[in-house]
Amino acid sequence: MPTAEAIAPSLPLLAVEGVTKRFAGVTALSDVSLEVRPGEILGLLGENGAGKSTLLKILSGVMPPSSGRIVFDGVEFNPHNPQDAKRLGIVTIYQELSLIPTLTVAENIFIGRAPLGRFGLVSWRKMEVDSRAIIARVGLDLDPETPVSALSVAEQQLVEIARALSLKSRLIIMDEPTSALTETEVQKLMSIMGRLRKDGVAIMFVTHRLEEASAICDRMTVLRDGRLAGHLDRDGGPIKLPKIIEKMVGRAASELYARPTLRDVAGDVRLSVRGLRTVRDPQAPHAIVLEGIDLDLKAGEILGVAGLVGSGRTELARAIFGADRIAAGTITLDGKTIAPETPADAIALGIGLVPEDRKHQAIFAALGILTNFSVAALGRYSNALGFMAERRERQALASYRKTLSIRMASPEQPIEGLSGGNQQKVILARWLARDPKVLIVDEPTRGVDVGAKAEVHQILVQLAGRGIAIMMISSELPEVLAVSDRIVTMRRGRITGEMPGIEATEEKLMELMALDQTQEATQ
Amino acid sequence: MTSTTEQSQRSGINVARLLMSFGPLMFLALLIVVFTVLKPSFIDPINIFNIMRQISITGLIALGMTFVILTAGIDLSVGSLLAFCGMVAAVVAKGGTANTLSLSTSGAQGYGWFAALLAAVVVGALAGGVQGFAITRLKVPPFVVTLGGLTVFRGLTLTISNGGPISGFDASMRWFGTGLIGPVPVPAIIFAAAAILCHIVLRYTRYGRAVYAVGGNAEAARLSGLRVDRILISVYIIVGFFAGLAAFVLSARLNSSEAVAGIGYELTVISAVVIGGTSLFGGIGSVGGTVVGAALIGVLQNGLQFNNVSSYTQSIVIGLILILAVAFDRWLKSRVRR
Amino acid sequence: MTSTTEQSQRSGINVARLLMSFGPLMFLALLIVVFTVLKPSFIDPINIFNIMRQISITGLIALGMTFVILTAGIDLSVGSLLAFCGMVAAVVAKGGTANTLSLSTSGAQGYGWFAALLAAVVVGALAGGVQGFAITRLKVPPFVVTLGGLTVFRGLTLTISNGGPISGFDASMRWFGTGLIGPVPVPAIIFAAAAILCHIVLRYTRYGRAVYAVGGNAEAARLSGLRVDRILISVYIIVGFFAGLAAFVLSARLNSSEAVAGIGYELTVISAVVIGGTSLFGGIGSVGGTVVGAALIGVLQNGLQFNNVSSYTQSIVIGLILILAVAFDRWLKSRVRR
Amino acid sequence: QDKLTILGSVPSLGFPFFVHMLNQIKAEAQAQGVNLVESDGQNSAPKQTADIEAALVQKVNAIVISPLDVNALAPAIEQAIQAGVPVVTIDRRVDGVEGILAHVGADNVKGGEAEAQAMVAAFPNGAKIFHLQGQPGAGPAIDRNKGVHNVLDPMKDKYQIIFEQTANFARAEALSVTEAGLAANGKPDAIICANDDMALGAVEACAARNFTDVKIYGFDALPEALVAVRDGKLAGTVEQFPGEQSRTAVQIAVAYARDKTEPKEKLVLLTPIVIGKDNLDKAERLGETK
Ligand SMILES: Nc1ncnc2c1ncn2[C@@H]1O[C@H](COP(=O)(O)OP(=O)(O)OP(=O)(O)O)[C@@H](O)[C@H]1O
Ligand SMILES: Nc1ncnc2c1ncn2[C@@H]1O[C@H](COP(=O)(O)OP(=O)(O)OP(=O)(O)O)[C@@H](O)[C@H]1O
Ligand SMILES: [Mg+2]
Ligand SMILES: [Mg+2]
Repeated sequence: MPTAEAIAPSLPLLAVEGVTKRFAGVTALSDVSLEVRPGEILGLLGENGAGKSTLLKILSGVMPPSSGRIVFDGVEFNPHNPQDAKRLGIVTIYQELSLIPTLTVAENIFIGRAPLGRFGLVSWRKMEVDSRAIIARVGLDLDPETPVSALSVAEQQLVEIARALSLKSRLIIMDEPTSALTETEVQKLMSIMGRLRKDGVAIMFVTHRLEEASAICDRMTVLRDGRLAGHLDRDGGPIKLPKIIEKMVGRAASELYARPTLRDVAGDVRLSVRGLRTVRDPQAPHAIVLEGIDLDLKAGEILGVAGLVGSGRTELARAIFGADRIAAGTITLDGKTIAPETPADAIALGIGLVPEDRKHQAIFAALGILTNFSVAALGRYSNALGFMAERRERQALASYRKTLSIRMASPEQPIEGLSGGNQQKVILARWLARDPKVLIVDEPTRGVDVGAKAEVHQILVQLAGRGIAIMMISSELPEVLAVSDRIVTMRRGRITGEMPGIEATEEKLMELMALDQTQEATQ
Repeated sequence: MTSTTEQSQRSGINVARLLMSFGPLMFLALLIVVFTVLKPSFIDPINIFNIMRQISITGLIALGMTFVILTAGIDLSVGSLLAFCGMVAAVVAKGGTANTLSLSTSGAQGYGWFAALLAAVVVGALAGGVQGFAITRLKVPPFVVTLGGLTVFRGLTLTISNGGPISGFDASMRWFGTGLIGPVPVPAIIFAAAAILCHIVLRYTRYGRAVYAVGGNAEAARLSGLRVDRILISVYIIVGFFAGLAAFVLSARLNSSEAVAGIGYELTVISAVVIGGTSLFGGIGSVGGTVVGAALIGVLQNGLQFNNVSSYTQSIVIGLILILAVAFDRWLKSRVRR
Repeated sequence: MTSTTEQSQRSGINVARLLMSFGPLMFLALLIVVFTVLKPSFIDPINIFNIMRQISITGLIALGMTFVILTAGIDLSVGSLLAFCGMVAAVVAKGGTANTLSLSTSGAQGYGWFAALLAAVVVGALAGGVQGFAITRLKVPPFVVTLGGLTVFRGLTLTISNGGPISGFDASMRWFGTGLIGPVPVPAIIFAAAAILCHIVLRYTRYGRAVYAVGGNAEAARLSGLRVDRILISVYIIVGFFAGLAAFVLSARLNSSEAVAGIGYELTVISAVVIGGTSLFGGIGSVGGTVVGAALIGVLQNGLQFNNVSSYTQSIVIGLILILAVAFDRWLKSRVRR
Repeated sequence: QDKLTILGSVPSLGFPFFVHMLNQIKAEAQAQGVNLVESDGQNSAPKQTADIEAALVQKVNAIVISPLDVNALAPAIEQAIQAGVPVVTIDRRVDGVEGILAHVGADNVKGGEAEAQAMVAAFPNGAKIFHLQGQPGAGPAIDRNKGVHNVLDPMKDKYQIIFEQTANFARAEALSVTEAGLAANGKPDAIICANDDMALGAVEACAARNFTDVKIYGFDALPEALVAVRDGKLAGTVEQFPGEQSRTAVQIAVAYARDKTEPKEKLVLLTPIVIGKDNLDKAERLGETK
């Protein structure tokens, strides 16, 4: 592999020239040009549906462009499949995770290139040892023999990052690699990216967390509605957020993460959890076991739940929602003890959950947006005989489409054709349509762009204003700080702290999230 | 995006959809034209009604199978269950197994056609329910459960009838197989009515939506509050019900319930569903497609027989055309999407 | 996490794994014990070798089917392809179809066993390749392509042989079906060798791991740079190859190739694979499981026949036990994971 | 163009027996100068029914059919008769249908009886017997089984059926089943099989164990079985004269369709015989053996 010095820094490693991509009826990219040089990190930014992933997929050989030219290392480059790109040293981390769930972590890392031992046969031992080292680089400590299906989204994302980093590469394409990660992992990734940059590797980096982008990117290319909105350069200091946002949305941005104003949330306790404990679930052997969870959630309140990856926040949500079995403890809703055994029970009682793993747990990929929207509220949109009241259903979808500004072609369009952020909005609409008493949102803005993120936050605040009790799990501390009236922190299946949102700071929360880690260290 | 592009998009997609759903239908039309050119009497109403009657048995089961396959399940037991339900219907109609060979159509020794019909569909639905229960509670994959069912029901049928057929039903029962309403055979009417009913259920009811959702993503369906297990059990009850109904019609048509009835039907039925565009991985498909799929198979068989194509060649041609029909459909879809 | 908990967890998981993979095996052992108690001569070496010889035919195909099902595919054509390859082998061995009826084992009119074997496996692999091509290029689902194959190959077989058998091979060919090496039947040895080979390929080669990857998630496999289409085509070639090999052994064993050979084998073969723990949704399974699955079916059939159980009851018992075996396996797995 | 057209329908062309039958129908039709529409019931009553219906639409002048099932084909045949098309049945009769022009056949029950009697003659002092039955539920399987039991059941103490299993008319299954039977029960004196394919499978199983003196009986007198009889591998096979049945049936049907010639007999019954080494020349298809 040529070193950074071997190539004149002015020569671009990759040049995209006037690339256009059309899907049935949709022009996802139109006449986009950009360049990436060796040893630089190029941020690719834009709202949901701007065409970022589409561009990256074209570069990694997943799909051909409708027109335009790509030059890699001075040679015209027409990848027909991902292998063509891989051969040239273009490595991609896809937005929709592309691990193989039935295989182990080790095998996923070594897919297609398992280490060989005697007689040219696969050496499982070597694979395990090597993969343990590889995942350790991104701070992941788990048994490489674990099947990927047992990992949380965040862990999967880390495995995918680790795999990409272990491949020989000249250009690494990262499509929202941090969307499910917490600060700690993000920091680790940033430092690795810094090292790669020094080694002359070029990186294309997509994120909706603009602070991240601002902190690490050397340059940025911004897309808007599939067109090039402009390039931004680092002039000595990092690129400022308002500048990015202006390019992305085409107008000046207001302050995004407003601190919560002190709202009057003196509602009654709506949901109360006492002594909640879960046991190891055979279906999810890796899951964190909850222990002694006490929690109150008031009507009209937004409770933020912060924690590191694997702290058990998702388990808590699932346990309350009846998706996982509870070993001990009581849950009361509006003063009455409830024991939801299935999500259906919980939903009937007025609890909703937006799960963290959109692809596997929330969307019906091949089904239309309309069906995806109304599935949790079929009773609401049907008559006594069980017939769907489609007109009402469509009207409702149309109104959410407007309030959430969902970008879609038609209610019949399969949801898989939407960008990730727009999918997330449809899922939110699904629960809004049920008008729940308690709404639990697990990473509600994962993969959602800044503008929409602010909209989602606003929606959450509005819902709370209507008396709905909201529990928001998020790995993005700024987000937690921005919308929570009250914040609890979790660590290894226990609640480690609680404070009003007004008083919280990132530092204080981080301390509580890592609490017993420091204790352990001192022991 | 401006509203005009949005509009054009929508209409674009609608035309696409329309054409797509016409994939197998276009192929069916083509076949009919070809056979008619080869031999004009092919489209005699008599022959068309023959074909309708012929496809009604497997067609009825295919309707139920559509529900099952929409949930990403499968039912291999339908052929055996058909035989079993048919035998039960015969026993009820004749009032016992003793008179297996008497063809005396006079003898009203049994409990009449209504009881026979009821017995067939209830037994079918129950058998389906038991299989659905094993699938959801014992967590045994549908393929295994219904493969087990395939041999169990056949064994039960043979045990009931001691291997022989039970024949000779009264005229009121036979009407369901051989009767006409106007010029239209009764089995064809039953099939059409059932198809319309199934279409309405799948397309316009809550339950239908739930079936699609469970097939599209069972975990997401569960987390959206659907009672996935109940829905799964229900689809096996539905296919069992239709196997029972088909058994009744078949027995009425042949004036006999045979222990060897329905052997290999599972494959014919599943092909009708799959050729009709329903995905074996669940969530995608329609009743209309299944009807077209069943008609395609029926027309193909009848048309080849009609042209006196040798039986061996028939096999070869049918196999190739089934593959071609689906390939054509895929090709059309990929064109339209582009 | 402290290192002790981690260690205990890991060993816990290993014990779990071990026990899990023993689910069907434990059931098999149980069956053998029961049958031996019922009639001790069941475990006479003669009978054990009988069983081994009996399962070798469907077992060989099941090995190939394991590859196919691991990719989330299916091959329904294997029974017909077996008949087709067997007929081809017979034509080559006898030098034509003319002498379909002579049983004279002297006649070395043909091209000898090696040419026959070669013809069978090459034709099988080619046929599989063509089907794989239709699946990947025409984008027709495996179920439809191989269902088409099922009727096409049967039609071709009947056409070649005009419905009749071709019989009477020379001793060197017959050895592959009836010979012994020491006390062990040759078909059993062929099966065992093929199973070991397949196990090594699937577990210890990059190709094998790629098969699992494609089945686990084809799209992810493609994104990871695997040539998904080639791998898919290859598994159909493999199952075709094994259908050819099984056809050769079967013809050698029966001293005859019949046009009606292998009817319904697809279901037996697929059950062996599925009972052995391979998921029809791909990505999960093993050759060891398939061998146990095939043995389970073989022992069950032989044991019931051994006890002269009536064929009606046999059907019922076999169906129930297949379901129970898998239910037991699932139950064990859910317990062990806890 | 006023050449007559007849339908020739057999239960399943998967079995050599019926292939022969259809071939004979074809040959006779050619000899008579009539067109033949061929039909393969594919072992399915609805399929054979559908074929008859299609033929009626095409206005065939007569139907020669070996019905898959004595009951289930009755409605279709009734329909043909009502449409004024003469029907001649071969081999198997249909029950309860009035107006069939003629039936030419050999009774499967009688055949089963003949088979068992041949065995009894070979073992006057009694025997231990394996019995391989046909596909459960299939008409010929039921009838042949009945015939065998008609003869043997009254002599239960002398002639014991110690092992009775179905092998579905298939050679490979017969081989496996016989192997299991031999392992479980040791060597029998005789094996009675419901068709030749199964008999030939049983031959292989016995040969593998060197039980060459077991007397094995088949059914259908297929050429391959005749060779085995000649070579002493099979003790006998039941001949039902399917060729003669078929040709006679075609002659009757064509004569009636041409000029309404009523058949001399409405019921032509050929007596099944057991072909052994000594009467091989009686076998219809001896000429096909080499
Ligand atoms: N396979 C497809 N078929 C049809 N339309 C598609 C397809 N893939 C993407 N699109 C459309 O192309 C546009 C761009 O999508 P893309 O996924 O590139 O957006 P993105 O910038 O990555 O958004 P996000 O930030 O939400 O991930 C969207 O309007 C989307 O609906
Ligand atoms: N549905 C699931 N199936 C299997 N394992 C799961 C599932 N959900 C969570 N886990 C496991 O539970 C562990 C804890 O993850 P969990 O999602 O509860 O943490 P969290 O605090 O929500 O953090 P994050 O969501 O950021 O991972 C993970 O190691 C993961 O392996
Ligand atoms: Mg994207
Ligand atoms: Mg989580």
